[in-house]
Amino acid sequence: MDSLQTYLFISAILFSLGLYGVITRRNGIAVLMGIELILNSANINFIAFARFGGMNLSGQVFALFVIIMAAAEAAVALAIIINIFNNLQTVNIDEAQQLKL
Amino acid sequence: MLINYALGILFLPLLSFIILILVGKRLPRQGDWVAIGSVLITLILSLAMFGSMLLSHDPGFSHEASIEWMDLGAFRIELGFLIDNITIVMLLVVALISTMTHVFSIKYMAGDIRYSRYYAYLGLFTFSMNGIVLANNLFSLYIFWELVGVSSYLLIGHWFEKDSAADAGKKAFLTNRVGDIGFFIGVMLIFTALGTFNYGEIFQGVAQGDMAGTLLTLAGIGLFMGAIGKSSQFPLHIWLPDAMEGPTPVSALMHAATMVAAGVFLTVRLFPIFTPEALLFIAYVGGFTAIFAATIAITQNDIKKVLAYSTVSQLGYMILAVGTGAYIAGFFHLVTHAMFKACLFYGSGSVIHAMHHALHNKHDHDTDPQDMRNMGGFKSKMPVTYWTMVVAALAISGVPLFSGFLSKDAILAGTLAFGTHHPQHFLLPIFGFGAALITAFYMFRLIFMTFHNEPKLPELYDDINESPKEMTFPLVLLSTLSVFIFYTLPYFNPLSDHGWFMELVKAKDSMVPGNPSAHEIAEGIHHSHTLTMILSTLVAALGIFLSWSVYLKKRISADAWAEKLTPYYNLSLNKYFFDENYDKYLYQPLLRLADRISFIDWELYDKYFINGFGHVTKWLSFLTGRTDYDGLDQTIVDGLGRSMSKAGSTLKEVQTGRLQNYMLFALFGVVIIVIFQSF
Amino acid sequence: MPDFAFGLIVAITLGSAFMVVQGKQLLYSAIALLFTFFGVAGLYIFMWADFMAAVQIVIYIGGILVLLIFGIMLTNKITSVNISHTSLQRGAGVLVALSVLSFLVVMIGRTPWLEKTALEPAQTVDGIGTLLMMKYLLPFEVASLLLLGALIGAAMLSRNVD
Amino acid sequence: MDNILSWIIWIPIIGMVAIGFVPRGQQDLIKKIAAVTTGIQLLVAVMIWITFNPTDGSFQFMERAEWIPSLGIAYILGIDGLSLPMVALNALIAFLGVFVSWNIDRAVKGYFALFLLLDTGIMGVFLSLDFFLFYVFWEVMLLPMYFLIGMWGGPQREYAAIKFFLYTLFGSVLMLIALLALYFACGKTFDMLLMMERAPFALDGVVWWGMSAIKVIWVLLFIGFAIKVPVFPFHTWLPLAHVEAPTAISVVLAGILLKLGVYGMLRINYTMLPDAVWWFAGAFAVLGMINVLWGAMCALAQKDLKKMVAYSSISHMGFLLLGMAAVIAGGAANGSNLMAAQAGINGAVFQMFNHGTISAMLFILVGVIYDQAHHRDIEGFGGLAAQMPVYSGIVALAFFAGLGLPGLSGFVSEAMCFIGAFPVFRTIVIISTIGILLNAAYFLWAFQRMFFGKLNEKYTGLVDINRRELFTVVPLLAITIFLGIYPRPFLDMIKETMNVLIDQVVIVGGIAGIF
Amino acid sequence: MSNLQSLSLYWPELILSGTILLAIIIDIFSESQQSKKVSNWVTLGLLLTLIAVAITKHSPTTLFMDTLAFDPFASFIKSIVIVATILVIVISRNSNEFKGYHTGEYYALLAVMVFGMFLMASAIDLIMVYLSIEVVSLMSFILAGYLKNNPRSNEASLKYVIYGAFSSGIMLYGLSIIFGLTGTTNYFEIRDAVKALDGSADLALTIASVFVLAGFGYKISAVPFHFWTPDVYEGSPTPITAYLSVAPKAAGFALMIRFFNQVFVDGASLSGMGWSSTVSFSWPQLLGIISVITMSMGNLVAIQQSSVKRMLAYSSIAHAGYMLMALPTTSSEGVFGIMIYLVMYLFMNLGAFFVLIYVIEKEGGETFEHFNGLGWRMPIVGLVMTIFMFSLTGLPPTVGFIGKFYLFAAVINAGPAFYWLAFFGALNTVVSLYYYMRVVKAMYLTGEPSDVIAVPSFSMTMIFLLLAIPSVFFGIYWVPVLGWVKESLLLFVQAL
Repeated sequence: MDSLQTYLFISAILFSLGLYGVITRRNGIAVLMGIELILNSANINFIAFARFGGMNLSGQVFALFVIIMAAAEAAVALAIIINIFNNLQTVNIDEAQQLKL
Repeated sequence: MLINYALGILFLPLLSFIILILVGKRLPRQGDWVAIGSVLITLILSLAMFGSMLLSHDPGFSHEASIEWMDLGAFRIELGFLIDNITIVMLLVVALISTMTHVFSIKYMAGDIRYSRYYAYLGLFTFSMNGIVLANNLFSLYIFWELVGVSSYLLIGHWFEKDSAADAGKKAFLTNRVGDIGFFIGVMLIFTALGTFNYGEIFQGVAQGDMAGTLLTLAGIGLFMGAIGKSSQFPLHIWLPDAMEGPTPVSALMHAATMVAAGVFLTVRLFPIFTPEALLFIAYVGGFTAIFAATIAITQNDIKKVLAYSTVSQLGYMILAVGTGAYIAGFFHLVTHAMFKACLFYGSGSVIHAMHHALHNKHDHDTDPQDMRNMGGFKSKMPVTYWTMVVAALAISGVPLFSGFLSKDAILAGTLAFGTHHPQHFLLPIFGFGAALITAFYMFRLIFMTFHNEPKLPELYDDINESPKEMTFPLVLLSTLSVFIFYTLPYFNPLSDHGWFMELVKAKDSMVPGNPSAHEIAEGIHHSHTLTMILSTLVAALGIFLSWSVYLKKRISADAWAEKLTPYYNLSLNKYFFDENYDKYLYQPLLRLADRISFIDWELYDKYFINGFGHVTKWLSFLTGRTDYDGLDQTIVDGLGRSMSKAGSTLKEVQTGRLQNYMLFALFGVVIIVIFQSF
Repeated sequence: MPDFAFGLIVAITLGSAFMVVQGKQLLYSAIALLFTFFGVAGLYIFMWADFMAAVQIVIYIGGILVLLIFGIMLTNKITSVNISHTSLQRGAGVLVALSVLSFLVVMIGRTPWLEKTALEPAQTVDGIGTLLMMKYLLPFEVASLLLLGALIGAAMLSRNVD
Repeated sequence: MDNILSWIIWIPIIGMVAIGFVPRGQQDLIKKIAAVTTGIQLLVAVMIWITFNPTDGSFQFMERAEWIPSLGIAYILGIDGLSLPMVALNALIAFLGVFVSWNIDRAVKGYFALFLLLDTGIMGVFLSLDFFLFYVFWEVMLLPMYFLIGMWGGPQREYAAIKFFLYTLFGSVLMLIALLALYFACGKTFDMLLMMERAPFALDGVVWWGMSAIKVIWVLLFIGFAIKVPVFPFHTWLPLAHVEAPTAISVVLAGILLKLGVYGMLRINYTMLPDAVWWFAGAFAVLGMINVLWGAMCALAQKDLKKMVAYSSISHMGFLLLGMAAVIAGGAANGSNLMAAQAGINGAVFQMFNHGTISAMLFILVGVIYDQAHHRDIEGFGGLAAQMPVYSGIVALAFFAGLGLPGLSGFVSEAMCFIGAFPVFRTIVIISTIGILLNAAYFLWAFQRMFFGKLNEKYTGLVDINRRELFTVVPLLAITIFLGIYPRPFLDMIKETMNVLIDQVVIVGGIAGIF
Repeated sequence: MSNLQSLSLYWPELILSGTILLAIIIDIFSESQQSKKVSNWVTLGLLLTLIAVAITKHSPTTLFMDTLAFDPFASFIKSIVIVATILVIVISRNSNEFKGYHTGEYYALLAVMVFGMFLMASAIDLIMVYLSIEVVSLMSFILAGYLKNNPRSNEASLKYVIYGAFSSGIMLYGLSIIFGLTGTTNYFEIRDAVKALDGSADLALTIASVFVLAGFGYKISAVPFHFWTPDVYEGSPTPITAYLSVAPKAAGFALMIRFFNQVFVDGASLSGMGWSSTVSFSWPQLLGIISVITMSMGNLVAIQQSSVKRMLAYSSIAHAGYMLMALPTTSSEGVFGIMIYLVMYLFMNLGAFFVLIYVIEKEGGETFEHFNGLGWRMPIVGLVMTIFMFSLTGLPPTVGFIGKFYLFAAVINAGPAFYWLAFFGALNTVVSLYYYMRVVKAMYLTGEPSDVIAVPSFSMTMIFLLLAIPSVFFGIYWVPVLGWVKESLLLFVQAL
């Protein structure tokens, strides 16, 4: 039960769910949520590898940086989404399609 | 010395050409005196050479001189002169007829808008013709060969405002080119095998067996192709009658006496290398042409056309002679024919000139001045023309005491000898004698229709006058030269084909191993000589008699016979529909093919294939762009139905810039790459 | 018991994550995300990463999730009760996600991961701290720069039109 | 007199800069500068011709300067019997081209600046002995050409220009790959002299994907050059470009640009990959035959005079390919027929020059009538011979030169090509001779339709060729006639070089092995 | 080197950080909206940094406990980044797209981005890799959306941020797999560990490297991770578009070069010794295929654009494809080729974009129609644009040709197995001619000579000439560039 593979499977499922969310959700914020899932899955990986690789704390540090970065990214992304809402009155990504061929 | 003469003979006419083409119009009398002067000097030089030939009396005389024209180390081309008795005789003929033409043209062409250019072209022609005669190798021969074609083109098209003249010039040039291709291939074959263009070296090479068998036969036939074209042999005979669109003196000079004889001259020159097979081919082509053209000449009504077909027929004779081995006889006929045929043409020119004049006075522009059916009874009005033409007609018919008899007799003897020697080729003598019969018939048909009987157009008759001295002088001179005596000297025997000509111009042995030697051929001819004389005289008499009874005495109705033999008559009248068939089966398909190829090239190949790359690129580009923006979403993901309904809506809607499609594709990309890399 | 707790946490994590991507209403998705984050933090604890679990809760739940909910609120009228949102290209999404998942599953099973046994440390904070101050000093500083830049940028973007 | 080759290349650039400083509105001055520049260039070319030592088959007037030493790129110039006639031809055509362009009135400055740049590019290609330099010059030509066609051309000029550009760029990028492959094979040098020594052996036996490396490189280079020649099936840019280009540019295109392809093949393919010559000669001959016949047939069908002349160029280039194929006659396998090899290869080079003068002349003449009548439809004329006697006389001569009339230079070279190729490619040559007939057919037919017959009422106002136009045609005409009568001065200049070339192919190629 | 020792070689970055901080402070206290002061200061700071980069010499080593490499290659990339940034700052000051916006932060953020790219150029630790990419990405997102009142700019940044986060998420997952396989974040240790792996780890390695490639590929916009590029390029402020097409791309290539040459190869390759892969899956082939698809896609789609800006966006994708061509050769020649190309590309691509900026300003649009007859109306602009277009096509005698020449040379030199790459590269060059010539065609072939001639302002003229003259000069005599690149072709690699 408590083996590396278990955690990796969990993370893999989380990753796939994240991918699915990113691809299918219309709402920009929901897409961001999908991205958070992806980042979390990666973090689970790092920490699992750290735990089963002989308590290698580098993995945890990596995860720490990821979380910091995720916060910064979320802030920027939300700022942008709010900006676009101000201009277009929507946050649905597929409606932002002025830029095209 | 001779070389200097030859240089003069060659280049004086060229000089005249250059002067006239550049400044001709500004000279007094448009510079005709330049041309006439140059050609007169040429004549004098030729006569001088001829004199020296007679005096030295050496049948084997031969003198060569050449310059290095091109020297690339191994590959070299020399241009040079070969002066032997054949050359000298031929030079004299060319110079003589050329001079006569120049003189005749003074009045005939008077008032022409391109008078000086006409003389210029005559100079060019004389130059090229002399070049052919003087050449000592195939390469320089070929050069002049083509130049002759050009001058012919220019002179036939002299009155280029007439479409028919322009057409005829082009036709002459192109038809000749067909032959020339064969000639060129022959030259290449020989050069490849023997590495030289020089006659002597070629003969030597053939004698040594460096080139033999089929290759040599093919080379011979190839070279003979040139003669077929130039000498207007079947099946390339079609250009010569059309060439009559040119001024009549030109017809006399080029299309009767000299240029068309160049083909014969070539075969005479190259006789030693022809294999038996090639010779047989030559003989049949010549023989068939002789009789074939004669049958056309019977029905023609245009005075010049009759003469033209007669020329084709006579050239066939000469070729036939070469083919049967009696090539010196052929050359002899070339010389005699030059005189009387030129005379006939001048005569016809004189008649046409008179007709033209008369029509001009009557302001009649519709009547054809060359149609014999509009003539008749000119005998009293134009006595000089009449009598000279009669002499020439007798000569061409092969009546004894005239030059034609001598040469024709020699040819027919050769043919007969050949026929007896090779019974399977019995057709050759039949061709020869048959043609002789028909020749006599149509020549006198011409004489009778033109000069005898009642005038067909009486209203013109009063205006018909004898031509001026400048025109009658050549007639008289040439008809005089059609008498036997000039060829049999120093003997006075009218039946002898000996004389200076046969003494000095001796046949060479063939260089092809296995061919009969000149002596053997001469023997054969000698044996059949007597029989030939009798036969040919009879045949000529019969022809003249028939003609006399049909056209003068009207005992036999020409129309009735024509009625009876309508299909044949029509065939003959329409020249066996050669032009039509060539047009239908050769030219038109060629033009269509050209159109088709051009279409393929431009409208298909370029448009679809080459530009196709562009289109494919653009299409790919469009497709890539599509997938880049909406691609899978519209086509795979949402299914066809939706994309169909979407296609109806605006383009803008179709081409979304959806971010999530992008990510989807990126992921697809990842998946594909992983699959690609791992499995 | 630990097995049961572990199973529960896994179930919560994955179930809520499924809700996040599948939920019809945006706010529910956000709330499901909360559970996911909590679940992940629980997993961290199972993996002896106490410090990271704390960070997860503080930053993710305290920071990012709040940001997201603010975002949802700012971009929708408060009155609209169910802020529904639809999905697109689901078929393709499932296809891709499943194929990626299958690769990963095959990979996880097949790969000889680097495994070393270790004792559970009393705490990880001092180890992490040492690493941050020694080996990862520069990344640590860079992270601060990153945050500074993001701060300025986000502020610039969300500032009222100037 | 040092650096004479550099001078001849860069003189036009000096002119170009000078033109750049001419104030606006002084069009005559611009034209005069261009004329003087190209005139000086012509004088230099004449000087080179005179001082060239014809008994030496190797490169002369060599110049060498470091450029990018680390890459083995140097500025090397040299001239031999192969490039000498091309240099002279280019100088002449450029000089005449300026006068042909005299009535350009739109953006004169740009036109002449580009024209001089083009001149430099072409000159550079002929003189560079560094492959990199060669390539740079090769490409530099494209740019001015694009503009000259695209800005001063006919109605479809944009299409024609881009098509020309795309086509030739396609060829040159393939060439670039081949160039690099040769560069590495020859020990990282672009020095052509070294490459000629090393390449035949360096690549011997190298196999890439089951194909001989030599063949691959050969084909890449061949395509690059074939497009310029143009060899069927890479020819379709040519009619369009010729038709749309302004007269002077057509003249340059036909006169020189087409020669670049042949020059490249002889200079590079033949010397660096001599053993592939053996492999490819048959294809050369076949392509030559197709070129001859296809070009002639297409020309026969054309209604546009310029297009007809353009297709005739394709046909004439076919003769040349036959001559080039003849070189293998010199090998032992083909009977060591050095005669044929010499005839073919000298004939090919001679044909290059002759076609240069003749087609240039033809295009100038087309331009003369177009300037007055504003169309080029062959059927639309008629009877001009009476109206414009001098012009029609000159056209007649030019056409005769085009159809290979003896006494004019085209004949000599065509005959040499045929004679050379005949021993090896008998059937092909025999079929190709039909081209002689077809060439005559379309030229004479066109001549008849334009100049013979009744004068078209519309054209009673046409005046005969003027002095300026005469000035542009007469030198070419004189050369055509002179070399037709006495080709030796020309052939003596090139023959030693050609012998070296034949040796390279026959001996080096023979050693390196026949496929 | 230890952290403290490292500082002695790290002062260019220190100057840069100082610049950033001061810029922010100056911005806070400055009154004027256009913030000339900030841009002046940032420019000055960057110049100082450039000087510092140039004079900081040391034999190749690692800094900060093996998280960064210090070597001439990194300095080279840094210099390119700085030059590009300075040029973009100058053009941004001349651009009227920012009218109405406070641009103080703009320059500060640019400086932060430069810092990120510095890290990218020298990162040899996975954490550093991730962070540096994120720094650059985050700044790019913000800058792309800088025109916050402009929906197109908003949209560009939205797409950019989501696509960027998505890509980096995938990359992160890939990095975690690598970490799991090797238990370390350091390149050299990873390389050693990977070498020790047996075949059963291949799938993991493949997936990891493909995932990582998603992040790298996104940075250099290689297919299939390029999708954001055209939209973002089109929507962003044009100076930023120009910037994005040059500087992050250079940094991205640096990152890739280091990663692939250090992690998957034994390290001997860059000393010209030939290489042997430490992994069994054929990543050179993969990169080759990606390169061909990238250049073809970029060129093909560029053909049908009606907007020059978008066309240039696609063309920049194609150029990434060309550069990518030399990566799989894993030779010093390949890296050399990429480096040369980066220098050349800097001139020609920035030049083209700058002309575009000028045209947008003067003609009010960015489509081909706006270029109609430009060559007649504005001869100087037309001339330089022509040079840039020819150069981008790769025709001599321009820098574009030299760049391509070295790339092709590297590919050909790598042996017959790579010839197909050169072949496709060559074909693509031909295709690209078509659309680059469209600009030239619009400028000269469409339209008539005009009497009114417009001359750009002195500063614009200088900028144009600054880019155009090297574009030609280095096309004829590129020894200076060659020397510089040659000196810089020294990566810190740890050979096995």
